[in-house]
Amino acid sequence: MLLALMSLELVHIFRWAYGLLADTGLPALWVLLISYALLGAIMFGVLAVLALFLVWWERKIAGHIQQRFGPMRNGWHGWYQTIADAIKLLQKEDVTIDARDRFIFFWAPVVCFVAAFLAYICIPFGNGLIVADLNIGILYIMAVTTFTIIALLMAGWGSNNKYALLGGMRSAAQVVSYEVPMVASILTVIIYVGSLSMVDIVASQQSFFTWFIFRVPFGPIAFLTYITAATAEANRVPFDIPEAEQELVAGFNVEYSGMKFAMFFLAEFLNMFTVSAIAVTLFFGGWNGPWLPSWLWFLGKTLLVVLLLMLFRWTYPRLRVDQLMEFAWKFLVPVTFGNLILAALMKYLGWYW
Amino acid sequence: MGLIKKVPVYTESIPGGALVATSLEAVLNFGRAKSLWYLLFGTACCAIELMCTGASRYDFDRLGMMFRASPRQADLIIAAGTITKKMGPRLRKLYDQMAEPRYVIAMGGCTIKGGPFYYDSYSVEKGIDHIVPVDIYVPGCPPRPESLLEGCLHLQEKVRRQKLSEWQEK
Amino acid sequence: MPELRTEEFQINMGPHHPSTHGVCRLLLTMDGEKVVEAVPYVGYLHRAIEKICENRTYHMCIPILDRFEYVTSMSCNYVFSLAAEKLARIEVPERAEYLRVIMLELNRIASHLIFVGTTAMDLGALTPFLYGLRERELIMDLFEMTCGQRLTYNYIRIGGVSRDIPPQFVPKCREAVRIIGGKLADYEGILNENPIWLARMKGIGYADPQQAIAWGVSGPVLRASGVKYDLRRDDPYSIYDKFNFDVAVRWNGDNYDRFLVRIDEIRQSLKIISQALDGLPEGETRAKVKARFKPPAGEVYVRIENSRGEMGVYLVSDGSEKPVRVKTRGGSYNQLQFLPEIVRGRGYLIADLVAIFATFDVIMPEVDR
Amino acid sequence: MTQQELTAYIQSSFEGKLTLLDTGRAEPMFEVRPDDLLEVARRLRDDLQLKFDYLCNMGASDTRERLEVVYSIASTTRRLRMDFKLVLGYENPAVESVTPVWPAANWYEREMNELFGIEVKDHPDMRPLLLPEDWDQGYPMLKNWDAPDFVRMPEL
Repeated sequence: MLLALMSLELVHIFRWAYGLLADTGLPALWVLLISYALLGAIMFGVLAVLALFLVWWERKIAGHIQQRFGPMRNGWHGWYQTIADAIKLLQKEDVTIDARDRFIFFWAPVVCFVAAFLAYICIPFGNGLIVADLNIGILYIMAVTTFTIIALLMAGWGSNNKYALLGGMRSAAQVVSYEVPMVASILTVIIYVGSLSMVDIVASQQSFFTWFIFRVPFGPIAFLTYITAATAEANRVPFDIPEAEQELVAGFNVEYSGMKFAMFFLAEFLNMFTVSAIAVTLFFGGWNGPWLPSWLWFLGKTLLVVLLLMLFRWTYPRLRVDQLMEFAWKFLVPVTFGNLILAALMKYLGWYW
Repeated sequence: MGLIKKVPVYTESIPGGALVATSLEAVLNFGRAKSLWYLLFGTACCAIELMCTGASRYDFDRLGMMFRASPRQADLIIAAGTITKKMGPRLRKLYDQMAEPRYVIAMGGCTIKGGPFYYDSYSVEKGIDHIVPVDIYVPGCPPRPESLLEGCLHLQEKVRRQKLSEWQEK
Repeated sequence: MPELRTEEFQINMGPHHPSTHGVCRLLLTMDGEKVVEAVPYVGYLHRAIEKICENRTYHMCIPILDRFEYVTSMSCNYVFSLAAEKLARIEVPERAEYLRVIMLELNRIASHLIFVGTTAMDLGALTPFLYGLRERELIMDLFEMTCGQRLTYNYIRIGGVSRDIPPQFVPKCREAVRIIGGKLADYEGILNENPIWLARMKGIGYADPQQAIAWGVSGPVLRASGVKYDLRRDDPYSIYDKFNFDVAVRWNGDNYDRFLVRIDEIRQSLKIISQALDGLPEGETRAKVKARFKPPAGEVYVRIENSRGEMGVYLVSDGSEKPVRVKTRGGSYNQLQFLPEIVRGRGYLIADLVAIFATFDVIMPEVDR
Repeated sequence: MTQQELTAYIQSSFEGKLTLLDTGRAEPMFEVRPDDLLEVARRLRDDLQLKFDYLCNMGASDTRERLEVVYSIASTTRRLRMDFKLVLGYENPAVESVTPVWPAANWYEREMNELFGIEVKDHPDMRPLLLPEDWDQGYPMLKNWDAPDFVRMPEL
């Protein structure tokens, strides 16, 4: 069913649902709402399965890097391990400490989860497989992914725990200071594409050599700075100081258990997928690819970038807070802006292909 | 969540509800059994064996057991190593902070009955079952990683046989 | 703009914390992220080993002292047996001395491998932890082959060793030495040149040599601050003078050097083991010691070089079969005492404190006994 | 500088203060009177010949007739090692703190005070170290004190 669905273009589903409901005499607003709700449900299903797959895949990759097997006993190579985790987390008692900040404590995981989902509205999974092709696509994604800072701060403050507070403060400082190089490295791509819409970005990288990563010299530099800033956005090692297990016990999610913790857990993996999806759309030509269906190309490339992020996690130690800030402001920002100027200059002088 | 506890009461009342309850029970027990996240808690020599069991040769992750640093997210506490009188109340506080379906494995002789050496020591708790309710006792000083793994498998068996109704008091 | 009122707050790196190996509670007064003062509270693993030993015969004390320092428990057995032998003037046969040296050095390597693993884990790199324990399993097999236990061996007894090594021990030991020697390059590859590792370790936690000696710090922590003081050389015991090995010394006393000193020590221990394996003589492995061992009255303080510094036992006997007093001294005791001196007033962040605590390699049974 | 030379040198330079005990063993064991402990300790550390700057071990021991406090010291530069002890009675034993000379003695003295009840005068911060905070059952390491569930091992 999933494969058949994927080959259909999401826009067709929307028009089919709209046409079906239009003649039933419901007011126009309701029809719109229901059809969009249908699209949202499909997207939620796809992403939930994807998040479960990513959690399982990370534990298997970690296992094999560390010369052990990772989950094995639950199904062939433990494929339904994450489903078991999810069922268990469903049953956990919802431990709520009474000294908490009631409203903030409750809504923090929701904000984090919603922020992770909002970014998927204008990510082109395939040819036409895009929920809404906003003409300010990449700008919208950047705006939405910064919601996670608010969620982490709320979690840090709400759980009335010193470790969580430290974790929250650190994450706010980190994500804000890595937002600047990330946006700057994205700008270098936008100069050449001329439009913010994701579909146009993908359209401008039709053939293999027009992929943005091959536009030496600013392409690769932009990709490297983007990936570094992206690992910091997704709170992955070596930038995972908000939930540094060794220092802050469990960082901001120290007081969360059960489904609330599951939301943070899945949001982290979805952030990782979003960040690599953007990397693929910008630098590796989105869903362009010769023989295979478009969405398969996109999924393959994104999983490769996700693999790269996972390799970071299991090989690098963690940076200290001030070194992390120093690295961002003293190294990454100058490099990205220099690269931006270089790209603009080359565009002006016409030395690009 | 609290909701789960009320489910058996309603399902039994509707006709054929017992079948639903037992199948639901099987699914819930399966979920709990297959993903026991253990707390990073080790006091003495057994903690080194716990580390070796978590390492690459005998691997906890195969059973789906991942270590968690905060007691909130852990649902299994492996009391590895001697619990002294000074550490007793701390162990109790840790146990209270864990979320409800929680289990305890008493690993090593010291946590079972004060161990082979400290029976006449003035500062060692003779066994932790009067501090926290213990599910599985793994004897040995320190127990080999294989026996700890066997203890975990027994715990998974015990979790799978739990009844939802009995589960409410736990 | 009125000066912002900042307040120091106290945080409990309590008895249960992922990066305190075992149960040590550090009460940190923090100014934001900076640690102003770290006060250790210990005693969570105080099992009264010394009081128990007064109610046991000499042979029964050895397994109790195994648990005194469970990461290198061979050296605990050895130090007690050495003290008892000195009191009763027992001559240990040659082969037993060689076997003891081999076991002690293997145990030192196992302890340093755990150190490499836990230090890397405390700084966020989880993989070297698994690699370190993978190598350690090789040594565990060797110990299991000879004394049947993986962690607390009860192998070195008064007068020699409990039983001879099985025939396949020597080839397997040579192979383990070869593999571990090769794998050290792996750790250095992952960790030594890693810029993040260098940034986190270099220049942090400087231990001034004079102050370290005054506070009784010994072992790799002292040698990393440039004091060439190794009991195997300076207060020679057993047959260490037969082997040529050099003392691993580094000069600028920071976290990075404490890490490198231990890697060098692993290399030196490998050298000693291969020399000991070559020169292993034949002969019986234990002197004649009566089961009701009654040493003559007297007292002795004996000390050896353990992986965490100087380990000593002060033994008093009054001619009966139970010791009157067994005062044990471990390396971590003084290092934990010395930790607040390093951290006070240097504005280290909590991440640095975790790194310093890891490179001090403090384990709690030595402190709490 | 071998053990014999060390013993001879100490006897000559500390004639009144450090008396040699004949334990008939390799390591020399000296005895010092409680009141000139600090002065002897300072001289041991600062004497150019000896330079005992490293306190290996310090602990009390209850030998049923008397209470002893034993100091084992070593010199990192001169490769020397020496022990000396201090004899105290059972009623309110007190000893000066040697932390000014060897700061390493800090925790040893706290532990000794807690387990043996030997009062240590002008110690920097005398707090209980090992026993639980609410411990009020006397000093456990003394020979006459027995744990509630104490099982005496039968004589062989």
